[in-house]
Amino acid sequence: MSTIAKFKPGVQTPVLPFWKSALLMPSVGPLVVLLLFCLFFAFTTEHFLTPRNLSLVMQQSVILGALAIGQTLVILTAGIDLAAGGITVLAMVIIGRFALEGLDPALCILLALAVAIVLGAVSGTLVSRLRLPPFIVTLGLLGIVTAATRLLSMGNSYPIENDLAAFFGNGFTLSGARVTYGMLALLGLYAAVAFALHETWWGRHVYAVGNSPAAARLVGINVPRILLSVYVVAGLIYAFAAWLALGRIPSADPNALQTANLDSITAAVIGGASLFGGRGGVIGTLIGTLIIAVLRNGLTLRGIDPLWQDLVTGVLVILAVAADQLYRRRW
Amino acid sequence: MSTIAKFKPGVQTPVLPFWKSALLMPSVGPLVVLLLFCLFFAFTTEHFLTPRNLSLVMQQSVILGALAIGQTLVILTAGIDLAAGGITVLAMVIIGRFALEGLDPALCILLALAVAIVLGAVSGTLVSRLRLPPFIVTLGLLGIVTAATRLLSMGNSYPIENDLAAFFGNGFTLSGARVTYGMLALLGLYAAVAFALHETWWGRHVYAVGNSPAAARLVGINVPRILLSVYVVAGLIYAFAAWLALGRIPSADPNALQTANLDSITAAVIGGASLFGGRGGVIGTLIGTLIIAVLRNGLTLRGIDPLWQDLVTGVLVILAVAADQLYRRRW
Amino acid sequence: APARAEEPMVVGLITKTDTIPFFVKMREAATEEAKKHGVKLVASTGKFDGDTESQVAAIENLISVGAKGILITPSNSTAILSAVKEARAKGIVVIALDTPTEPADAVDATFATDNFKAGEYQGAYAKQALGGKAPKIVMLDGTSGSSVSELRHDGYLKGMGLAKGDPAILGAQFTNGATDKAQAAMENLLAAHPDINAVYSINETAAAGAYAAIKAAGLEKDIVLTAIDGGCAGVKNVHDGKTAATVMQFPRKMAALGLAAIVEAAKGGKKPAGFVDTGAEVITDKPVEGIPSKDTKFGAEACWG
Amino acid sequence: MRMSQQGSDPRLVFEGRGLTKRYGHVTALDGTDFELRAGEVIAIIGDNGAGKSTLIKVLSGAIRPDEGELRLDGAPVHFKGPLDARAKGIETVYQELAVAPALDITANLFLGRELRRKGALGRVLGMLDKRAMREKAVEHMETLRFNIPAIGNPVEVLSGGQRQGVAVARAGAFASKLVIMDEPTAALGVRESGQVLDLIRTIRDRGLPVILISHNMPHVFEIADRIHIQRLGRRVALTSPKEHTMQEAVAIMTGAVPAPTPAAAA
Amino acid sequence: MRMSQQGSDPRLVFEGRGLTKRYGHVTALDGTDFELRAGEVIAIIGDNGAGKSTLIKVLSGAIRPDEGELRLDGAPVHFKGPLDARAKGIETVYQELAVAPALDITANLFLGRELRRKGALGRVLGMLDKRAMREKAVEHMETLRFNIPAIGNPVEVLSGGQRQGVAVARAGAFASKLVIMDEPTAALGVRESGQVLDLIRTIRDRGLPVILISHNMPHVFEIADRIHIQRLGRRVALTSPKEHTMQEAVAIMTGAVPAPTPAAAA
Ligand SMILES: Nc1ncnc2c1ncn2[C@@H]1O[C@H](COP(=O)(O)OP(=O)(O)OP(=O)(O)O)[C@@H](O)[C@H]1O
Ligand SMILES: Nc1ncnc2c1ncn2[C@@H]1O[C@H](COP(=O)(O)OP(=O)(O)OP(=O)(O)O)[C@@H](O)[C@H]1O
Ligand SMILES: [Mg+2]
Ligand SMILES: [Mg+2]
Repeated sequence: MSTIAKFKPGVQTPVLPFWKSALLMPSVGPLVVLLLFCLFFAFTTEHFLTPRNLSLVMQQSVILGALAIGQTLVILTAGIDLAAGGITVLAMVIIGRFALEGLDPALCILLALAVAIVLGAVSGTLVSRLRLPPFIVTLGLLGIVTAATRLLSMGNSYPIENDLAAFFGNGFTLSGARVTYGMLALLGLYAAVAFALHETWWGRHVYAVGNSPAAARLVGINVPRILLSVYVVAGLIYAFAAWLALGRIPSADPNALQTANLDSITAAVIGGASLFGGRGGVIGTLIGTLIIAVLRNGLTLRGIDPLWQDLVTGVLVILAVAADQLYRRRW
Repeated sequence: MSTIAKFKPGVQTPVLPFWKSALLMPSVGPLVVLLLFCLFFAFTTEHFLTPRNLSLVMQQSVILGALAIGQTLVILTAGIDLAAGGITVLAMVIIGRFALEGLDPALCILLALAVAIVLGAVSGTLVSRLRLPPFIVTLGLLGIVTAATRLLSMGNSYPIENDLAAFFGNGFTLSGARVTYGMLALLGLYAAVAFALHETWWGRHVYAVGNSPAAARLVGINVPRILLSVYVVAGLIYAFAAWLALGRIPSADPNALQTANLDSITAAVIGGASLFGGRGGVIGTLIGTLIIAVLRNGLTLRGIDPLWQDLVTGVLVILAVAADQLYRRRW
Repeated sequence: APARAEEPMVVGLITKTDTIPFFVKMREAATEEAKKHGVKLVASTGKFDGDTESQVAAIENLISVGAKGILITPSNSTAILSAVKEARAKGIVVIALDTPTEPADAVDATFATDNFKAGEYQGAYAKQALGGKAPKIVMLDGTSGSSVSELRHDGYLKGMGLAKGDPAILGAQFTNGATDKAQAAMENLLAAHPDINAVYSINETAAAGAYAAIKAAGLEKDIVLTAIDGGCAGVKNVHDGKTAATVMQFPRKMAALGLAAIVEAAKGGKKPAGFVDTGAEVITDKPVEGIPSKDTKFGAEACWG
Repeated sequence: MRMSQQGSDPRLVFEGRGLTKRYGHVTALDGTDFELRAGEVIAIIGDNGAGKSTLIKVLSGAIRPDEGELRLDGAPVHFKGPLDARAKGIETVYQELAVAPALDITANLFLGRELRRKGALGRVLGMLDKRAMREKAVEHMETLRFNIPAIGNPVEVLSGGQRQGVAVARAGAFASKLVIMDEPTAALGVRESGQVLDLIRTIRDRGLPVILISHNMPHVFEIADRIHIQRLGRRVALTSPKEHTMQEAVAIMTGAVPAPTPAAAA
Repeated sequence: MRMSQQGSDPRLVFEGRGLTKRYGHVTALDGTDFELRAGEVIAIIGDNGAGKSTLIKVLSGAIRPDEGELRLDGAPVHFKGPLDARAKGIETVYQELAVAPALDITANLFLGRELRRKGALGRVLGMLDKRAMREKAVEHMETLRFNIPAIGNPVEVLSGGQRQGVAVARAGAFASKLVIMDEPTAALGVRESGQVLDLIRTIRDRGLPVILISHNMPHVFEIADRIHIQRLGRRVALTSPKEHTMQEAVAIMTGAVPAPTPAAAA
């Protein structure tokens, strides 16, 4: 080590061997934790490692996983989105209600997308132009969205009977495991957002704005526009999450997803995102989502009493993040 | 203005007239908003400005107000406490259950305080020593605390029949308004914490740690110790809030305070605290708490349908913070 | 892992939440009953009332585990049906507890109280207790959008003989069934309407909060406060005169009967079917004409606290 | 009276008149004037707190002045933000550096000026040309001959001087109209400072004027064509290394001797 | 061979041997030695990235070295953090200043060293003596003769130089054993730099040794008793203004000429 470690004058390029730099990637820590949990449940329960069950874990991650992408984008800009779950539910109810009333389901989905984008634009504008704290803006928006959902649904939930609306619930079976289009769409969404974050100028600017808004402004980045775009994209993703959700649970339930905000923030933080912005990424969030889903699935398979599940989950989540921290210091 | 504004060499001391520096105090913005809301409800409802009703608003602010002090302390260190409500409820159930089982109520209260302090110490240690994100630590703790509460109560709520446990519900009547000891204790608590924050070295260090942990460490502040102390004090305050709560509500209900975390963070942010730490203070939080209570009370007095209340509250909270921001830019 | 023939049979119980006593008691009873029959009970719960996602996941996980039967209190009467269908297709007996599904025959059987009816009892009692006075009521509801909350609410109004939106309804607030929220809501409603004479509350913990507010206003003699549930603390409040009446339900009975039915079916016996009403009783020490009721002595023995 | 003999020859590129900026009861800029002529290096010197950084922030669009006007090539301009100034080809090294600590050296060098892939990938998808940026980044840092560890390191782990090097390299690489540098050599070593002075000369030789703020009088007198002396929020003199010695300039700057002429009216 | 003739006379106050600090694949300190003698001002010079700041961070407890040992007054010390060093009377001006931006000048001056009220109020309640701190703060800033707007201003609104003034004043006011200053005059004007040099002299006259990192060779040669030349993470020479000229020192520092002797072994 000490030969490559020697400090030489001039510009130096990294000399880490590939395996080492791979181990340094920020999402490796959470990934290791995820694998450890999987190993644990594989050895201590009978059914965990069956294709059927693994497919279930994936299916159970679809809604939260999609939603958490939008949340992560907002967190990357040092924000927090308390309206994530609310917007998703509103979009679900819009699709459910208008489809039931006979509107063309494609139109319903477009309408939901449009509403979510407008809502994202509203919070984005308030955050970027009036520079209000995202916490307050999205909390306020949550109130508005919740009321809109209730007024629209009057407490009813709408069964999804249309093929297009429920499309993402379809799929095929691959060596015993059911693969839904929703799962594929989720992976596609992650790939797309990861691409946008790491391979485009927009992603660069998102990180810069989150990491140091003052510096971003001074170097000539249009900070308000980037912020606005993030909230709009997040809104779009929430609406898409709503569509995925209808594929998984064929009913637009105005009461769904009440813990989605907390869960999605948790997934992002477990995955290594910093609530102070500019650090972390969506791949970590995907792993964080899977960690949460594996925990829930595994604990139920082990037959842990729900009274204790909260406790065990709490401890394990702390352990997961602690392990990640130790891992990072180690390398 | 231009004579005092002239930039002179040497050290200059501020030359603002008293009224102007008073108007510049950070909690004046929220205070103005609070007064505006009060004025609005005074003119548009019949009962708002009665001594009885104002007393109610104060009484309704006691629990959240107390809890929000602990939350604000944690926020000042750039943390967030998702276990605030959970610890308070656990403390309530401890007092309620053991008092009902015949344990000396003074002992019960001490026990609750001790448990809360230990819990605070646990999260404080994890945050300060292992440097885990407060969001995850307190979320994990919430899981543990919730489970403990359920195991302890098995879903039952415990009526509070003991005088000591219910002490803070007593009080006297002052020109038609009921003044409870709980209200006085709340104000006392605010005064004490405001004193500690602004007049002692400890408070200075809390602000320094929140504002710039790296600088605080370099100047020789024992950052982990300050963090630990903040979480411990917060725990103590939550237990005290539990005692205040038992004076107000007639039973230790494990189902209570479900929105307390969100509400207390909201109160702090409305009151001008920054979630990035080091900015804001408890007086702002007191005003934030009152704003929330006045809104709830006033909207009910106006007979707004609960379906719409969320919406109106959302809009008004955004307006409140926007007004505060504009106010600050103005001066 | 090798299949073990001696593995005990697995039965699942899925409640809406595990925060309120109703469901806690239901699970206690199921656990006891399971022990009696030597079966393994795997319990799961939603995170909040309306958390269909967790319930669907729980059904899926129970199918994975190879459960023989599932007892579920559906958070949403339609949203879980596709998962239920999958379970039944695998030969799992599914019984709805407390809340029926829509359609009701989507599950094998339903063991429940009729929440609408329970609300109706409450309303009818209050109407009689008002003794001809024009009702001026406020409603302390549960969680917004929860079906139980709405059924009880609507039932109460029917019992009162009022239509939705009747001007006699002076106000309503969501309390999440929690004491603190109910108390604040009641205080504010009383400040706006000092002439309230009847209060509907979603459950007994909410009623306890409402009573505190009413007492502080000195109106405990003038207001008919009623509740639903049948927990021991709630019955005691009736006994102490804090609430006029409560409508008792029997969650323990639902769970115990349901579990026994599943065990029987699994052993090759008769499959349960149809709607089994586990009953509801008005508990009061001030009986009124036309409403059958039991006194608090009965209540104290039958309560589930 | 004009102070600088060659003052009126080359045309005015950038000009500020009566620029004022107040913060509460502190007047950071008190109606100061400013001018920059084509192809020159103008140095701004002044005590700490004299308003130098505030002045260049007004010039770079980072701050909007309370009063006064700016003219670029004779036409009035109103910058709404640094973006507007950058769009006109003005690059700035701020005293506080304006780097994103968590991003790596390459990303910081190209922040807000990212190179995109050729073709649709770049135009439509906005895809970055990471390889080209990386190569250019190495190149830029090599020209400054700085000791930089791995170019993929986040800026936060760099030493104070290395970080400043990144900010300077960025401004040097992208300016097309003029370059503003606020104390670019403050954290730099002797060798590195010399290299930054070389860079300034290169930029001037490319025909771009440079505004340089520095407390280092030998540097100023080595490189500046003219010197703008700022004191208590105003320009008290506009001189040149030929007209005044270092000692004289410092004396004017600190107020030890009165300014030679009411330059603010010049 | 010892380089410095007067080297062995005054006793060693602070001494480091074989200090090494690695960051991943960068070796910031490569077994460097260090020594400080009673009553002297020692200057550390070196290129950017030579490891100067890392060295003084090891000395001030901000960083724990991977290898090597520290001796204070001849006894080995192990600092767990800056707090330990401060408890021994070591005050440091860090290159990144270590100020809390939202706190005002007074609060920053006394950060971690707050004055408490006399009597029980201070001892038991830990109550601050705000008035005394305020008066002392004005006094300290006056000695530096800095232009400072209201002393109640948060540090974040100060100019770069003013902010540095606050950090320097703090170190000067509280040291009881030795003072470490990492580029204390980097952002300072000519006059203010002079005043900081005066402050350093005052401190030395109070009998405290001073470690000064600076890129400003005239300053170094004006004030230093000895000069520690750092290069690529090692001490390559320990010399003094009497032994080498400025040009020679710079040549050693940049590696243009080899170090006169393997000083690292001295
Ligand atoms: N936390 C860190 N992680 C990785 N590398 C680091 C870290 N801190 C410092 N370095 C590297 O160590 C080397 C020495 O840094 P140091 O700050 O000590 O230099 P310096 O001599 O003070 O330079 P300057 O004169 O520019 O302040 C630099 O190359 C720097 O990039
Ligand atoms: N945001 C602000 N709020 C209040 N005062 C400010 C603000 N920014 C600058 N000032 C004040 O304006 C004055 C001029 O600051 P400026 O940064 O322009 O000085 P400078 O000449 O660049 O000094 P230095 O050489 O120290 O960098 C200072 O007294 C400073 O305290
Ligand atoms: Mg400046
Ligand atoms: Mg350095």
